[in-house]
Amino acid sequence: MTVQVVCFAGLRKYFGSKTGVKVEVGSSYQSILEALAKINPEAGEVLKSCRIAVNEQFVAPDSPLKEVDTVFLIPPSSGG
Amino acid sequence: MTVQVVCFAGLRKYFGSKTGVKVEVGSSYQSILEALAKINPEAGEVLKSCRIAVNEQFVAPDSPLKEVDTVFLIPPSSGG
Amino acid sequence: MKHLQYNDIDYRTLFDGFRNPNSGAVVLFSGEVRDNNKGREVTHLEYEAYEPMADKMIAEILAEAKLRFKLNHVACVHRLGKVEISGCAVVVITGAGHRKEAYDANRFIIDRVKNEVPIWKHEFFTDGTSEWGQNCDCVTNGHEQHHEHRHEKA
Amino acid sequence: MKHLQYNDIDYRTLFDGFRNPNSGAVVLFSGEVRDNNKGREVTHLEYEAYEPMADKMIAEILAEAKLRFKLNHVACVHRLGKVEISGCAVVVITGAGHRKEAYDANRFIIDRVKNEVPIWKHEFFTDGTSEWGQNCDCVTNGHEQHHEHRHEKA
Repeated sequence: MTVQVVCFAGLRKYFGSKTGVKVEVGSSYQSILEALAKINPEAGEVLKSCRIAVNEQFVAPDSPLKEVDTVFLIPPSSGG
Repeated sequence: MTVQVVCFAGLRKYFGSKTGVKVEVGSSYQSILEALAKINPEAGEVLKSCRIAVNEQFVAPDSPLKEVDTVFLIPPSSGG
Repeated sequence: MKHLQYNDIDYRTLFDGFRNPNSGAVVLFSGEVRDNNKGREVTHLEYEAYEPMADKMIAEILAEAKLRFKLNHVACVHRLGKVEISGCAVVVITGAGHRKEAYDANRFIIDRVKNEVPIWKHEFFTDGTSEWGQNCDCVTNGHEQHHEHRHEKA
Repeated sequence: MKHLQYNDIDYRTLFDGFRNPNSGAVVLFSGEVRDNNKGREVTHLEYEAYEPMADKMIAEILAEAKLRFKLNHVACVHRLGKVEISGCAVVVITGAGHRKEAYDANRFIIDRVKNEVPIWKHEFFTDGTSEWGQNCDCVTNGHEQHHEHRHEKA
């Protein structure tokens, strides 16, 4: 299936504001990060420090992917 | 000799704003506190928590009394 | 959005709202934009957020702070968009009966906001370049389920 | 007198004076008058000081804080005379490059001012009585050459 990934801040230079990735049904959220690292290997390092949010909540990377259209890729915070 | 003692805050009810006490030449600042406790035994407890200042500096209670006219009796701080 | 805004933070009005006959101590923290960072001259910053989530997370952090500490009042506002040098990027205000709670809660809140809330700083330098900031120093508790990275002390 | 005044403390103007391109963190503490203390209803306070000595001691505490912590700016003003409920009795402002120094210095200063400086609080209660306050909680270092008393935690 295809999941839309919304990117913020420093991630946009690798993937733009939004990108679609193909992942297998039944896989974990981690597989989205892996798919993105294949699309752009330069982003591999920063992807290791990113979290994924769904419905404004962080999800555990190893939890099984639910039926979602869109996930939000959250790089490390740098507010304040 | 007679030393003038300036009192602040809660001490005024025992001694007024200023009182003269007689102390022996060569004694320590502590002797001023002792003389005051004799003048008004009710102040005995609070006097134990007071410091003495001379020329806007605290003096050690056991240091020898210098030639001063006036000392300032400083009860515990309660600012802020 | 209650905790995020694109216009200047009016900390004066926020602070005046903290007058409370039960509060003996009010602490205000203002995070401001420095003209330098790690040896490089900064011209200004721009803040971006995943807005609905950031707003919700700040509200949750404040609610947790009210539970943990004995606070009468609490507020936190973070700027978005362009912030000039010496401009206020974030304000945290805490009001409590005694000063220990007001200080501790204030610091708890700003540490959590800086480390956890999806807000990002884009730094612009005098040489014309720009960079997305990293400021996680991982000093806060409640830092689990997070990310791996090399720890760089602020 | 720079650090003591009989009129209202204008913390807004003080705070605005802290804008500094080197300061990433400004912390303001405001000590305010509560309408109750140890279970008794308070109508107002009056502060008295041994003025020249208190002013000098606050200046010394600020100078020490600037040395100990990396501060760009520091200020402390204490009210004297009558202060109403919710009125500001004392303000401490600290500006530093990073927040740890600004918080730590701020707390260092207010602890020292409350514990050591010859300023006294006269509390007036709703039942018409009044009492001279005691608020030394002896938590500060540098507390030697002082006084003996029973420690009562604030």
